[in-house]
Amino acid sequence: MAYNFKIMTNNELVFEKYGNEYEVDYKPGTYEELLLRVRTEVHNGAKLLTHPLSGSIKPNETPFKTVYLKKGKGPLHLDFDSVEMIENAIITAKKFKIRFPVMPDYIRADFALIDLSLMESALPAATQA
Amino acid sequence: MGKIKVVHYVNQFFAGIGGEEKADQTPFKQDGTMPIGAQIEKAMQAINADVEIVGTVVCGDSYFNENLETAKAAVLDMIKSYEPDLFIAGPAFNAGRYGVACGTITTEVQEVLGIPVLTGMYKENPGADMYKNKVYVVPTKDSAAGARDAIKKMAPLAVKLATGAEIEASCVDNYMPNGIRKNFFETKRGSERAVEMMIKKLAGKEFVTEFPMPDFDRVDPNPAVKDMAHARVALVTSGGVVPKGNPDHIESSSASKYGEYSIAEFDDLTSETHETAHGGYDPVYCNQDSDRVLPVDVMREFEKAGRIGKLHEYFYTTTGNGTAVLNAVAFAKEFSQKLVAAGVDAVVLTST
Amino acid sequence: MVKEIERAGIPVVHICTVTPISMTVGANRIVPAIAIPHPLGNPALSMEEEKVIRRKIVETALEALETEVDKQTIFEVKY
Amino acid sequence: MKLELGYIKISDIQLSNESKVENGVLYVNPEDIINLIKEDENIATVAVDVARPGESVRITPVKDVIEPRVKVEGPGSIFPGVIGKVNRVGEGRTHVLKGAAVVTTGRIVGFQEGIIDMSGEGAKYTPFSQTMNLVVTCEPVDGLRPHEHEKAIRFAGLKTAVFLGELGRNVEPDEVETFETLNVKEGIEKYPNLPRVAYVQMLQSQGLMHDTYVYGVDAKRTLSTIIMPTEVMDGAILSGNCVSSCDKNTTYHHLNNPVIADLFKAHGKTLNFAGMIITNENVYLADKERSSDWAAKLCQYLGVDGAIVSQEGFGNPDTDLIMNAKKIETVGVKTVIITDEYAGRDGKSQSLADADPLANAVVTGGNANMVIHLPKMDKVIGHINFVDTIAGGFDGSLHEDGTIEAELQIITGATNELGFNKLSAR
Repeated sequence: MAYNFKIMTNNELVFEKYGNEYEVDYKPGTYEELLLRVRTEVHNGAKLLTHPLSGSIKPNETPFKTVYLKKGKGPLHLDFDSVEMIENAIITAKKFKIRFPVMPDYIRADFALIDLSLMESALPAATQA
Repeated sequence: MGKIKVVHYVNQFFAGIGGEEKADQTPFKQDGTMPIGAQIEKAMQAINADVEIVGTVVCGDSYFNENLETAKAAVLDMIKSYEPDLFIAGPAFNAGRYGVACGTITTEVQEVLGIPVLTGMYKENPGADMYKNKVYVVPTKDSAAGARDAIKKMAPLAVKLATGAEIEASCVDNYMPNGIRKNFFETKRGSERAVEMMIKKLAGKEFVTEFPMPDFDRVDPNPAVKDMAHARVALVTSGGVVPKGNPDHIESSSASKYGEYSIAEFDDLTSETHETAHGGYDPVYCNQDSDRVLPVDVMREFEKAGRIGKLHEYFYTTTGNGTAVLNAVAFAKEFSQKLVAAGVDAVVLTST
Repeated sequence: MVKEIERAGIPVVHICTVTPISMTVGANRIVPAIAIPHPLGNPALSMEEEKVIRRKIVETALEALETEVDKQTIFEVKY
Repeated sequence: MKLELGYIKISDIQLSNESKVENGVLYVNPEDIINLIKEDENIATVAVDVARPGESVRITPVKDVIEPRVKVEGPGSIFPGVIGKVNRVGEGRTHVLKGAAVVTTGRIVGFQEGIIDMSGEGAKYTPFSQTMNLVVTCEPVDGLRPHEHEKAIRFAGLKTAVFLGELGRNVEPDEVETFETLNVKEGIEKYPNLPRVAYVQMLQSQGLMHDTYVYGVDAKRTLSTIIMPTEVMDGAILSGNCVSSCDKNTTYHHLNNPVIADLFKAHGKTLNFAGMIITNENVYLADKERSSDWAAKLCQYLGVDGAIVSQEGFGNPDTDLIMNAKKIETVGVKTVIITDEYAGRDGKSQSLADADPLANAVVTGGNANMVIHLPKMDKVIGHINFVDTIAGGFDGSLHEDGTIEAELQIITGATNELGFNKLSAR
C-alpha cells in the first residue's frame, strides 16, 4: 500500500527495521547533515509531518535523527510553516557544538534505539493519515 | 590599588557653556570634573574611594554629529591623553543628538582604546536603540530632573566596570537589556512570579515579561511610489552577493560588515563577475548566476523599457540569517542614509 | 534590515522565501520568492524560462511598491 | 473535591535494622528496600545510600526523584493505575514525608542525564540538594532491553517511595494544609468577581525515556483533558522522562507542582483557581495541532479569564508551547507561559526554537547553556564516568581531579519549566 509519507533518516536501525515497508531515505551522516537534507526537500515543496527537533536529547548529543515528510508539488508550492520550522531547527542545532564525534558503540546503539522509538511513536498517526 | 582614572564626556549644556545656541562648540578637554561629573564622582567614591574623574572632554552636539569623523578623532585623542581605566559619557536623558554622540563615542572608545565604557539615556532616545547592544546604557528618566536617579544607577555599574567585577543580568546591574541572556536568582520562584504576572495582565496593569519575544516592533509602511517610471530604485540583499573573489572578505554568516558595490556597467551578473559569500545555504546556484539572488538583469531590462526611472548605481549586500541580526540593523541604518542622500525612491530587498 | 530602510522613509519590498520570518522581522510589503538557495530563479528550468519567472517576481515587487498598504501584506506572484 | 495534605517533617534519614518514622527521623532498613525491589527479576543488584544536604556527595546519573506519600483517608492510593489500583484519588487525606526524597540512579543507557551535588556550586542549582535523599542504585540483569530496563528502574523508585510513605501512615503530621477545587458552578457562585484562572500543563510524551503517565496511561495516546489539581498531589501524574535533566519534570516535581501550589495560595484572594488542563507534546505535528486546539477549546469552554501554561523538555516543545499560547490567546483567554532558554554559552543565541508576538508574558527558568564548574565530591553514588556523555557535559568535562566543567543542563531540575526554582535570566 503506498503511503503519502516518506521517512528521512541517518539512523541505520530505522532503515533496517522499516526500509522495505515504507519509503525510507537513509543516508549516514551527522544530525545537522540530515537537517540540511530535510531542508532541501522542504524547499522543493515537501511538508514536514514530524518536528525536526523531536526528542529532548540535544542535537550535539545524539548522532541520529529521523523525520517524516509528505512529498510536495515542487518548489513553487512551498509549505511556509515547514520552511520556518526547519530553518529554526537548523539555527537551534547550530547552537550546540558537536561534542561526541567519537562514541563507544554501545552508547551509539542506545541513541539509535531511542531515535527509533521516537520515530515509532509517530508511525501509527502517519500510517492512518 | 592605585587611583582608578576615569574620563567623562559631556556636551555644551552640561559643560555650562550654553544650550542649542552653543551646540557647535568644538571639542576641548579640561582637567577635573564638570558639575554633573562631580556628582558622579562623589557617588562612585562612596563605593570605591580610589575612583577619580581625572578629566572631562566637552563637545557640542551639532559639531559632533555634523563632523563625525573629525570630532570622533579629536575627542578620542583628548580621552587617550588621560590614559583612563574607564570612560563615561552623559547621561544624555532624552536629548537625541547628545544620546547618539554618547553612544558613538563610547563604542569608539571601547573598540579603539579597549577600556570599559558606560553611558546613560532615556529608553526612547534614538541613541538607545542604536547602541544598547554595543555598550552598557543605563536607562534614565526623560529629563535632567532625573539626574540623581541616573547617577545612583550609573555609579555602581561604573565602579564594577572599572574594577573588572563580573557584570550580572541587566535588571540586577541596571542597564538596558542588550540581547545577552544572563542567569541570576530571583527572590521568588518562577510559579509565584507567573501568578503575579497573570494577575497584573488580567487587571490590565503593566507587567514586565522576563523574556521578550524576538523584535516584533512594527514600522509603519511608507506611502507607495507614485511614478515608478521616473523613480530611482536600489537593490539590497542579505544573500551575500559580492563581486568575484569577495574583495572585502564579507563573512559567510551574520557578517560584521556590509558591501557597497557599483553595478553601473553591469546588465547581467555572471559566474565570472559575481558570487555569494553566504555560507548558510547551497551557494552553487548563486555562483552560477547571481541574478538568482540579486535580479540585476531584469531590473536593467525594466530600466531600459522605462518601467522604472533608474536602477541605482550602488547595491548593498551582507549575509544574515532568518532572525534579526544586530549588525544588519546597524548596517541598514547606515546605508539607508546613503540611499536617502542619493535620492533613492524605493528599495527592492532580496534575502535567502 | 527591511525595517531600518522603511524607517529611513524609503518604501521597501522584501522578496524572501521564509515569509513568516519576514513577517516577524517586520516587512510591510512581502513577495514570496522561489527558494532559499535561489530566491529569484529555478535551476531546474532553462535560463530563458528562469528569466520569465524572475521578471514576474520583480514585476510583482514593483507593483507592491506602487500599492498603498497599511499593514504587512504578501503580494502573491502569479506564475 | 477536597484533600488534606499532612506534612510529617523529616529532619534526617538513618539506615538501621528497622524501617520506621520516629521524631522526624526516617529509619530505613536497607534489606527492606533491597528485597522489595528484587521482587522484579529484571533487577540484578540494588544498593541503598543516604545523601544529606551539605555532604560532599554527588549522585549521577539521576533517573527520577520521588517524594514518599501515603493516602490515609479517601479512595485510591498513591500512583493510581501504576502502583495502586486504578481508582480516583485526590480526596480525603494524604500524609507526606516532607523533606525526604527517593532518588533512583544506575546505568540505563550509555549516555545519561542528571547530577545532584549535595554541596558546592552544583547544590545551588538543584532543589534536591536540600532534601534528605534515600538513593537507590539499581543494576539490571544482563541483556535487558532499554525499554524494560527503564521501566524496571522507574518501578523500583515508585515502589520504594510507596513503601517509605507507608511508614508515615499512623504518624501525626506536624502541619496540615487543605486544598479544595470547586466545580465550575460552585466556583463562580462562591467567587463571583474574582478572575478565573486555569493551569494548562504540557506533559512530555515523545517515546522511550520521554514519557509521562497519567493514571498509568502513556500521555502521548491521550487527547487534552481536565484533571483535578488534588489528583496530581496523590501521584496521578508520574515521570517516565529521564532526558534533558535540567528541564524534565521528575515525579517529585509533579507531586509538588509549584504552579498548582501558588495558584491555590492566591485562590479565593486575588483569583479563582478554576481548574487544570493537561495536554501532551507529541512528535507528530498534526498531534501538536490537535492537542493545542483541544487545550484552547477547554479553556474557552471553562470560560476562564486567564491560563498559566508550563512546558517540559527541549526543542520541539517550544512549538507546542507557542501553539498553546497563540490559540489560547486567540480564544480571548490571557496567557502567561513558563519556559527555560537555550541561549548558547555566551547567552547571545535565539533562546527558543519558536516565537509569536501573542506570547507577550513569559517567565523564564534561566539559560541552560550557561557553563558551570563543579568541585570534586568525596563520594559519588551511581556512575561517574558517564558524565562525559551527559547532556551539557563535553569531552574532558570530567577532569582527572574529579572536577566537572559542563553546561547547567546537566543539573537535575536546574532550569525547571514549572517555575519550581528561583533561577531566572534577563
